[in-house]
Amino acid sequence: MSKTLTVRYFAGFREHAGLGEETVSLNAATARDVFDQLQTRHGSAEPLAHCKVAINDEMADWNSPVRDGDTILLFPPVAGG
Amino acid sequence: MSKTLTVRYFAGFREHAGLGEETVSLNAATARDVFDQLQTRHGSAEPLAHCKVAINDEMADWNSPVRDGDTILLFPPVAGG
Amino acid sequence: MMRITHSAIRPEELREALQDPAAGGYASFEGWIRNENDGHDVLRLEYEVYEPLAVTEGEKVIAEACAKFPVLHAQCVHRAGLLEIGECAVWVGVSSAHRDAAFLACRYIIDEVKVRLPIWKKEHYTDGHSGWVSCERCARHAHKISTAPLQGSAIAGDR
Amino acid sequence: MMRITHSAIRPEELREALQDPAAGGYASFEGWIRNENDGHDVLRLEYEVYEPLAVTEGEKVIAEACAKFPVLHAQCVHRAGLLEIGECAVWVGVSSAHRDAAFLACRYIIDEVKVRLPIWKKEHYTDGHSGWVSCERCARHAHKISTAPLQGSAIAGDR
Repeated sequence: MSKTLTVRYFAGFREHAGLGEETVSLNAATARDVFDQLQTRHGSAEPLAHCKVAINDEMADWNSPVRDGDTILLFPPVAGG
Repeated sequence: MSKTLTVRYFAGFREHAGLGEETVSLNAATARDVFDQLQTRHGSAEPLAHCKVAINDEMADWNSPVRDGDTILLFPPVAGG
Repeated sequence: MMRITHSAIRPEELREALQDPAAGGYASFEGWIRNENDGHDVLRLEYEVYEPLAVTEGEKVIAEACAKFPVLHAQCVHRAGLLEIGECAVWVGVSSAHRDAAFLACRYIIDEVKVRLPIWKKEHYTDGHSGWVSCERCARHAHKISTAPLQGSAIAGDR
Repeated sequence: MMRITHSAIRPEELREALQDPAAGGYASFEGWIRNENDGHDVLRLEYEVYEPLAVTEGEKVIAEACAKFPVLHAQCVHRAGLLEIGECAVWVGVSSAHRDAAFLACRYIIDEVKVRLPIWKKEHYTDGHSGWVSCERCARHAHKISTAPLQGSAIAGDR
């Protein structure tokens, strides 16, 4: 059941985790599972509702399924402009 | 009762009247009277509601009183921009 | 500040005057001469401006915009004379702390300038004819200004 | 066209690309770095941009604006890297036959760009502190986009 995923962190997430990218093995069915498990691991508190996720360079939904080998991009609250 | 007024015409009004300015003697109490009488004289058909008037370089109302010696500016429908 | 000019409008220079360390948003509008109006092919345009009142009425419009919306700086420049297709006939620029005020004030100023200033445009068509623009249906963007004289009779171009 | 740049945005050059003989209106917006945010004195700003998705998501926003409003040309450029007070962080330009479409499309694009593109800003304050901007109250300008993922969770800067 465990999937090997590449996870990339941006902006505040990167600074909080202390790294920009890591490879993890997780029992995760959806992007939401990845977020929840890594948030616990890194002790972050940003509400999921304020964040975004992309899978393999496509904007995704928190309910999007993750597959073995996927690259998950975790975006903290954006602030362009 | 007759007042001596300087009347200035702009854009289409000037072209229609064939002159940019004239001095007239009119029995006119308000700007509306001036407009009506000069429209008849010059055979113009522009509805008053689409036009504007200024008296002595101040935007005025069609009900504004006119006084002997005033300069009346008759503006056809504007189209800036 | 409202200004009438007889030479080309240079937005990049006008924009400088609106800069402010407290400004987070800058909205601008330009009216360009286009090659068609109401189904007629337009060759060029001629703007007649009664400058004394165009300036005072334009200043009033800008003051109204500054009173309605929290803007830092607002300016408008309108061309007079003969203009070719593609030229800039009018420029409005507004800077403010937040973008909402800049957008709303910019829109307010151009809408009012078009229906209140003593400015007329004569279109010269490719078929040799010409005509003063004064279409009734164009007053639809006029705002209600309680202090403005003749508000009900405002008529203007439709760009 | 959506573009990310690491050097100064030059609106006067970008504007050229939107010119069109059929265009009667041109609306533009610029986001400038201001010296204050939420009561903090800001010294400079740092933009982090994930370029591959910022470009594709920006292109989607522009395509949506072109589908909603009758525009001729629409573009957006966003800065990345370190910016000083007064610098232009984002530029949006839209040309159209009539001004209504230009204003509405310009506003739509900047509103969406701020809440949907993977761009983050870190404020450096005069007191030596710094922080990533991510305020909840700023989502108020987000539009409802039926096709956009995560529309309910959009959060962005408040300029």
